[in-house]
Amino acid sequence: MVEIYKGGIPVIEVLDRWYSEFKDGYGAMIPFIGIVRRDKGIDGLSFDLYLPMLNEWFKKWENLPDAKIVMAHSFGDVRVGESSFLCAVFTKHREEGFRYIKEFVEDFKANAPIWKYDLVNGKRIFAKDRAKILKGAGLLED
Amino acid sequence: MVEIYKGGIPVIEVLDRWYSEFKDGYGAMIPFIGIVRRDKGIDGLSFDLYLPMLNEWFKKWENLPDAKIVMAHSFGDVRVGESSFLCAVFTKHREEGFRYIKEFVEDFKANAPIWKYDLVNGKRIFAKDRAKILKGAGLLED
Amino acid sequence: MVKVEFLGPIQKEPIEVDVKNLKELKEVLNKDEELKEWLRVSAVGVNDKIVTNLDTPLKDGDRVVILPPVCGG
Amino acid sequence: MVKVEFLGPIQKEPIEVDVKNLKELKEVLNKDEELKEWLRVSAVGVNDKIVTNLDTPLKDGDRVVILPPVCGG
Repeated sequence: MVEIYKGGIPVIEVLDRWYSEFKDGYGAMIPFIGIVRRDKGIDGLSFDLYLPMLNEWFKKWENLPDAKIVMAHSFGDVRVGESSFLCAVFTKHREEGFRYIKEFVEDFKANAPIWKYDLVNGKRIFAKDRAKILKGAGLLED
Repeated sequence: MVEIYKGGIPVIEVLDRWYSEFKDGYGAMIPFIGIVRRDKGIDGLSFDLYLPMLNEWFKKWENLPDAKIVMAHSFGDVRVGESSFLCAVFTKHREEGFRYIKEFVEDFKANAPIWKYDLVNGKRIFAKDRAKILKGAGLLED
Repeated sequence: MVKVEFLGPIQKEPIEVDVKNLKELKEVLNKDEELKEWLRVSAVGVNDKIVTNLDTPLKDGDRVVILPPVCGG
Repeated sequence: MVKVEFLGPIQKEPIEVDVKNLKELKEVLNKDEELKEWLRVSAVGVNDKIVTNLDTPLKDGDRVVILPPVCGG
């Protein structure tokens, strides 16, 4: 299951919990922390997510034989300097850790059912330029 | 400068400080946490390090134009379940973050002047099988 | 009736339609001019699984979601 | 005098030797049978920089370190 937070994720609190809970038996923990960066005059980002399919998407990463992967994501508004995405990969050795963290985040970016908006002057503007078309898109095109 | 800790690193405390201090202006933080794993009956690991050359080695990673890299390492004994190595890469985008964290850790493993020992029954046994010969080694061989 | 939900940036309330498969749904949805642009770039989920076959049958109580391009993180 | 330190697992106290370059130091150090094995796999630092040339001159007050194979993390 994906952990979901309204607004910015309490990064350190979540990392603390994951580290304590999952480190036994693993030799490497590699987190990835996505931070909302000041860019093009935005005040922050905002997110919609569709939880049933987000959890469905996450299932294939949750039960790897040689790694433990955990993730958290925000919904609603996340201000500049806060974090909207946090995940961590636990593995025995660093090699598979580096591979998994990259593969996981890239799959997440391409396939997780989440929609991003720029927050500009209190308005939510869909981040169309950064959005990725899902596989199978256009099925209902005329 | 490398942060040096006697025994296990207070991982969350250090991550908390790094996250607060360096996140501004960056879009991704990727830490790497090395955890001492129960293996072959060891009680832990122990480390010697040569700080002048460790800091010298780290210099080329400290001042990258497009990333901030920070690291901490233990000296002395580190018990199973504790962490002996912690680093983090801050970048604007994830792509260079994934590249740097891997390059940095691999360079660290191959070139940082640190020596590892297994702790077995209270004794320190040099981890010869995991040690890497430095470039230029054998210069004084007869 | 089949319930259709429009996710993320598609500003449209859910609708209920009486269709037997995705092909019929396609005809219904394409009558909405504003929706056409989204359909071009959107994937389709039936009962929370992405489908890629227009012949996918739909029965009473099925839920369809229209998924525009994504961008998490 | 040149000070020579043996790092990490090489169990040997620092020594002071009177040599003019690394080639002379090599001769001195190879007289120690236990050290020979380490010298085969060790790199050499002069004043905290790794050197790779046996002709590297040494002067009074220089510090040499012998670096056996490393393994951090």
